[in-house]
Amino acid sequence: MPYRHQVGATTWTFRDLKDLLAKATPIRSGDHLAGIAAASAEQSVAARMCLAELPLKTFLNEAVVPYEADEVTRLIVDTHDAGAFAAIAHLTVGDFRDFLLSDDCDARVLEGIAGGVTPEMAAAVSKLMRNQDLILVASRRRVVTRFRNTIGEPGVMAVRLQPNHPADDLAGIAAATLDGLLYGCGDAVIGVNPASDSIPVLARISDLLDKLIARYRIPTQSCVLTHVTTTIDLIEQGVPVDLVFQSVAGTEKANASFGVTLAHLREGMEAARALKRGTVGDNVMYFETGQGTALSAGAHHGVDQQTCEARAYAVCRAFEPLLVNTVVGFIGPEYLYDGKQIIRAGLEDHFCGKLLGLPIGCDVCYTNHAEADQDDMDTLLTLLATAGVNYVIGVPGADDVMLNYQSTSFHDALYVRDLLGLKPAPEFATWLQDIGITGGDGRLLKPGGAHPLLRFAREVSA
Amino acid sequence: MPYRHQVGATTWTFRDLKDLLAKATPIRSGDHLAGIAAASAEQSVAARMCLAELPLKTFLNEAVVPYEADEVTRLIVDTHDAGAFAAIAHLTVGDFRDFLLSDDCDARVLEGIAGGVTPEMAAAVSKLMRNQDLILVASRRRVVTRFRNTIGEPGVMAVRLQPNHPADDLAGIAAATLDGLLYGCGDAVIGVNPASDSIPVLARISDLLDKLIARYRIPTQSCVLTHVTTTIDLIEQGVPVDLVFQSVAGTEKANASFGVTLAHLREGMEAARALKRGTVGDNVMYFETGQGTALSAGAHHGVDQQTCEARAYAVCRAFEPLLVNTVVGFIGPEYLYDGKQIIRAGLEDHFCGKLLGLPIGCDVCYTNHAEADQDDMDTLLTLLATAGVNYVIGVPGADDVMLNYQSTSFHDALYVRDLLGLKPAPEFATWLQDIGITGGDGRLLKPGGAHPLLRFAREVSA
Amino acid sequence: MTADGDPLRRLAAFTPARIALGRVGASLPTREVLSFALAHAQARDAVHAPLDAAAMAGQIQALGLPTVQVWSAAASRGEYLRRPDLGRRLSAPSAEDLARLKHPACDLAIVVADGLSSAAIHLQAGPFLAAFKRHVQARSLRLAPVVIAQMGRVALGDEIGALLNARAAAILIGERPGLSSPDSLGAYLTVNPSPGRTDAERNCISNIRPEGLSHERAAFKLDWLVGEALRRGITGVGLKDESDLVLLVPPGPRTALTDDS
Amino acid sequence: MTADGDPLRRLAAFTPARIALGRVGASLPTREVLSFALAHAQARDAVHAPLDAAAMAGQIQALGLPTVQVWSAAASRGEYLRRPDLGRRLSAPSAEDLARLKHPACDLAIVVADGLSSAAIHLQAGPFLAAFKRHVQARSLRLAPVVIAQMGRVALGDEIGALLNARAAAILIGERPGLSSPDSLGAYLTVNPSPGRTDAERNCISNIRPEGLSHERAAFKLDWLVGEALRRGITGVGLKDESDLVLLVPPGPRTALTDDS
Ligand code: B12
Ligand code: B12
Repeated sequence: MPYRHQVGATTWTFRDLKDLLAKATPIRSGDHLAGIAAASAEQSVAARMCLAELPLKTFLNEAVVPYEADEVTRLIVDTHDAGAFAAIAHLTVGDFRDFLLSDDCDARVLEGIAGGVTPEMAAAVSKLMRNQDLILVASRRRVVTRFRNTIGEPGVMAVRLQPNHPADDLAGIAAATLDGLLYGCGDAVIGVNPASDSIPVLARISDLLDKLIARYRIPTQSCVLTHVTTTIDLIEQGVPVDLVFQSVAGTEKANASFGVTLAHLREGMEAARALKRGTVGDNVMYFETGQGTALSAGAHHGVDQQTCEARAYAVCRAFEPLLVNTVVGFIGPEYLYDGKQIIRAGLEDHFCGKLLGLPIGCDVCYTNHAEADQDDMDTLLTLLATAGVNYVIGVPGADDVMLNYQSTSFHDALYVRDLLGLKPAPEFATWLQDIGITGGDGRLLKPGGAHPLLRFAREVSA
Repeated sequence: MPYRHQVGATTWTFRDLKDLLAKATPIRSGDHLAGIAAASAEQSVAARMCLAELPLKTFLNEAVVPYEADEVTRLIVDTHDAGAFAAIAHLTVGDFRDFLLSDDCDARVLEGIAGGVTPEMAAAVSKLMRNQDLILVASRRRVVTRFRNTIGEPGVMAVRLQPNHPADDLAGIAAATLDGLLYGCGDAVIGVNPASDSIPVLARISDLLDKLIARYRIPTQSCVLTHVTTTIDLIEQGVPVDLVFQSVAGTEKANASFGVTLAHLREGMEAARALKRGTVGDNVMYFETGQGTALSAGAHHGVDQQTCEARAYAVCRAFEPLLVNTVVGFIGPEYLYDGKQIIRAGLEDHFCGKLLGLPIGCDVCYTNHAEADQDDMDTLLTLLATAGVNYVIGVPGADDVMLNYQSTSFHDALYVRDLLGLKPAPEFATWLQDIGITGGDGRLLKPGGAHPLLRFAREVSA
Repeated sequence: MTADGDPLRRLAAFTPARIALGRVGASLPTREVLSFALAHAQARDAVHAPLDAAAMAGQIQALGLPTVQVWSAAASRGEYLRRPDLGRRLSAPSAEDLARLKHPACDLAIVVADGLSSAAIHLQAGPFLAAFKRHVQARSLRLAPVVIAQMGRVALGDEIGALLNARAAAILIGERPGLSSPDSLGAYLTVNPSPGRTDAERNCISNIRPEGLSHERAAFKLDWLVGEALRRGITGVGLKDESDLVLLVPPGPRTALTDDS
Repeated sequence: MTADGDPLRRLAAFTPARIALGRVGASLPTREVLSFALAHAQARDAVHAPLDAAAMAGQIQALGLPTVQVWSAAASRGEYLRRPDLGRRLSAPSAEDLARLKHPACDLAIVVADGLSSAAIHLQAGPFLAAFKRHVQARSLRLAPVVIAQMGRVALGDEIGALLNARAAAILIGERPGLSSPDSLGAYLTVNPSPGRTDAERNCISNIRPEGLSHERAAFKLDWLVGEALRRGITGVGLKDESDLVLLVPPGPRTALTDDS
């Protein structure tokens, strides 16, 4: 059904809901690449005005990707919580923005509506919001998850320790892990992207992390970020697996290009839960997403990349993840051109994730072919921290020597925790003090050369 | 004296200190316009490496604008506090950055060294810093000033209320002022830029603000932002003047193009102090600065615009101002091209101002010919607030209908106070509660239509 | 609170500023966010709109004033925006054109330049000059032909005034377009114009447009300034605008403010 | 704490990652900030460096492998970066060139494509192919001529493999340049290549370079995967890399980790 909006003397027409959404989106190189972006600033404003007047109910009647053709749409529609939706069912998208920003819309209200918000509604309202709106609303919503510690409480910002090595060398991985732990990082997860896809190699990495965590009783979890089907194989072979990782996207076809279905994900979740390795909770899934993945797989169905991204969150939330990570500048400038687009996308993703009820963190990052630099990362990191992001990434020196991109470093995490008084996950914070990494005030001690982790370091390098 | 630095096989040469500073600066359209910018990213890094090894003492021996030719240089050199400098005299510029970021460098240390830091040292070290460094160091430094209230204490972010009108219409100015007060803005100053330069018009505006402040006993100050010489005329004619305003720049020649000298500024300061209108302090000066002004006046002497800007701060600090405002995106894209450059420049200016001991605020703003939008403003506003900026601007709806540019709005100020728990100046906060604008929690009440300010509104519009 | 409930709603008539917008929590209502975005999209287009020099020449000639066309040294609108230095100098052919006129000594050179808003020139320059012409006649000023300049900055008037042998130069220029004021005209007056004059040596009349300073009042002010400038030989910070003192009806508020009480 | 005092300094030898950098307060020391900035400036240049196709052809022919040159549909490096879709298709002339070869059915088409790092191709493709050639001979694989592709993406191998009538296609491609790893090679293997294959239908061998996976090991892995792919007729998520199981010396740590104790 076409949508129309008049601005001055011009009447703008939008072919259907997905066209309207695409035209209303802030500038994004990926939408230009897909040929669906607004042709002028004025057209984009007209689309936003038109969108603002659209009843939220519309999204329940018009799917951007057909129900019959797409299991993600089916998931969204079939699990929609009409009871939760009741509180907002009378609103237009524009009213919904006003509702979200109003003083009455506190943490409890946001939690209450989450199940009634579809990804497309979240994407739509985000398109009407300025950066400050995305930050303010998100800051009021906390999503708490647990495995061996508690992530997401107010005042907490966790860090994924990402100790990748280009040859999956165990000593190298251990060295980077210790470096990160000594900076107070690693409470979200110690998660290795293996360069290799080889089962024996993956098993060894899992073993290494398991030993480290067990030996020092670190209240955290490990993950080897390989394909979900490979992780299932690992579990079957008795390898110690804490979390099951998978990259997901917002359409069935895009997930197919990743070699995954919802059934695979459920199988992975069940396999990991059966191990009962969590101590304080059983959120066992770790997902990564990012604007542009569906388009990059030619599987976006003409839907703009930000809406596709929000749909990926519907996939995530069905599996009660411990962590969801938008790897916002990871793929490259084809999808997010420069620092400005990366910053905006990071804030949108975080907002949409929170609105939908996800424990969302962000890989604040860029590649060397994008128009961005560390200043942009500092900016996005700081903004996300004020918005209450669940966790960020810690890579040694912000330079991932295997994935070839720049993320945030252990130092960056320290900086933003210092600036805003944010703390690690409580169990991990206690451990850091007990083992002598931080002092009574929670700040890093100068390492003396005597504490147990250094012993591990000495053994590994022996 | 030329400076050299070797990177790999290449030896880079920099003609003199100002050339080195210009090449070390992050990309800025103004420096390109001036023909002094680095030609490649690698040259810029080489310059930064070279600068990092330069002893701070160098800046005491080599002036970027000759002492004989420039009263700003003379001011800098003649008022340099060797005692305060002693603590950092042994450092290079690179060490100075490390020193500033170290855990020991707290508020007291920063206050202690301020008089020993020259603007060129501040500019130099800022060029080695990432956005996060600029934020973190600035956040530790508070500069407190007073006239009828106390601005700059920790946890406080004040707002200049800017109720400009294109015809200097008194009712229009009053209406915008009331609007701002009802949003809790106006503690930094109620400051009108008059469209006109006409003495009678300026006198009427001063009278209006004086009456409003006196009648409601508002613990704040007013200012009519006209030329200092005109303000002196107004004072002589008995017009009630709280603060003396002037735009200043970093070289004598640039100031001359503004029609001002240090002597004028002293005269203005003394005239205002003689009125003894302050109740809790006698900081009577209000300065505005901004990267690009010296270049725009053809008076930059080949010095990069950020260093020129820091030199303007030396002018400011000599007159114990209540407020210093870097109007960071105000002039246009010739000097700061896009949101990224504006954000970076805003953080640099705030950092340099604080390092030099100024009560610095920021007009977070852009013009319609620049590549920027409200999202960039939200970003810079939020970052500056985490960095502890003394105050920001509040213009109705962020749209200045006289100066023709977009700044921050009353709503923006509310947003960032809400997000980060920042409060108005304490005396003003008390007044807001007493008069029924805010409630016991410091948050805005829904106005009932009964409180006294509305009476004023009714009279003005009668 | 919505805008409609805003107690200041009635006051909004007194100013074009965006007051009484209402709020949702701490934030602007959606309606205002969108109308702001639209204004921004439109203002950005305004910056790039070219001057219709032929139409302007027609308008001005219709007032009985001869015109000359010149270009600054900027080659394109893009270059003009990035290189203000070029907008302050005449292109070589234009400088020659003016020199070739060998214009005899005169009192005032008027320059009409696009600046940052061609719309301001299209809408305000004609009516303003119509009003100003009456003062020219009253004062018997000797005028140079009106110079229509494309891609000009304020200081371009200095070179033009000098080439036309004028005792003073007044440049009417498009002020940068605001969100709600895309068509505001500025007038800058410089005595003894010549390249190298600084802004401290000029006077400025700003915000000339119906919502700001009316064409009549602006013309009155410029006339007063021109009179003083030619009499005392100065413009700039040394010359304070006291024109309002000579007006019979004082300017200022349409409404009186009651005294403290 | 400076880097020199960092207790992890000695461990830094075990990884090219930037560990043991030390800190000043919460922050990176100046030295590290600057060396990072330099690496970034250099990496940005690397992205834009063009492939030296002639030199590559020479290197590969010297191994006794014939070569063909093709271009993707991207017209320039700038367009290539913005339009990945064009990098996945052959330009019309190149597609014709390959079709005109009417290449008889063969086992494997090898493609060497610049991708995001020409440096990776310049440095790794030659030694890798030298190592891989021994496996080709051992397995008596029938090869198509090696295709050298400019401005190619991974999926370009699908079209090339189909046009060359190959049962599988292996594309060696420059991975995006990292700050400390500007020259890393990736190899992607797809059985029954034809336009429209998804990434789920390929296998990947990544980080081929001396600091990552050695040329020898990588060649060994590719050979194993090619063998399985041709035997079982699948690549992608259905085919798990178990090549390390057949190695006599197990891969992995240069150092043993002691058990809990
Ligand atoms: C960018 C990237 C991605 C992007 C690709 C999107 C895009 N448009 O570029 C995203 C984030 C979507 C992605 C997803 C995955 N990736 Co990936 N990815 C990379 C990365 C960082 C760079 C690749 C590159 O530079 N390619 C060169 C350019 C020129 O190629 P391109 O044509 O522009 O891009 C194509 C390839 O990148 C390809 N691709 C990307 N990842 C993978 C993974 C596999 C197994 C395959 C077959 C293809 C593939 O997809 C792109 C589109 O066709 C590499 C690490 C590295 N150092 O190379 C890892 C890497 C290749 N990916 C890896 C993995 C495991 C995955 C996932 C399987 C993770 C998961 N569990 O879901 C998924 C799914 C991949 C799939 N089947 O589609 C591993 C592969 C390990 C191995 N030896 O098999 C690597 C080495 C990193 C790692 N260790 O995690 N990835
Ligand atoms: C931009 C601007 C500035 C910039 C100019 C730098 C630049 N490169 O553009 C800065 C910040 C430096 C500035 C400074 C001042 N400005 Co101013 N400025 C403006 C503004 C917002 C826009 C001007 C514009 O669009 N020009 C058009 C373009 C095409 O011209 P341009 O050649 O690119 O730029 C030149 C002019 O802008 C000129 N200029 C700018 N301001 C002033 C002020 C005076 C009195 C003069 C003679 C010239 C002048 O300087 C620029 C370089 O030559 C106007 C408001 C408006 N709505 O116009 C106020 C305005 C013109 N400025 C004003 C004032 C008072 C000043 C100051 C005197 C303030 C002070 N107390 O120091 C100073 C000093 C000016 C001087 N003598 O040099 C007043 C003038 C009031 C009046 N009727 O006389 C205005 C109307 C705003 C206001 N009410 O505060 N200004």
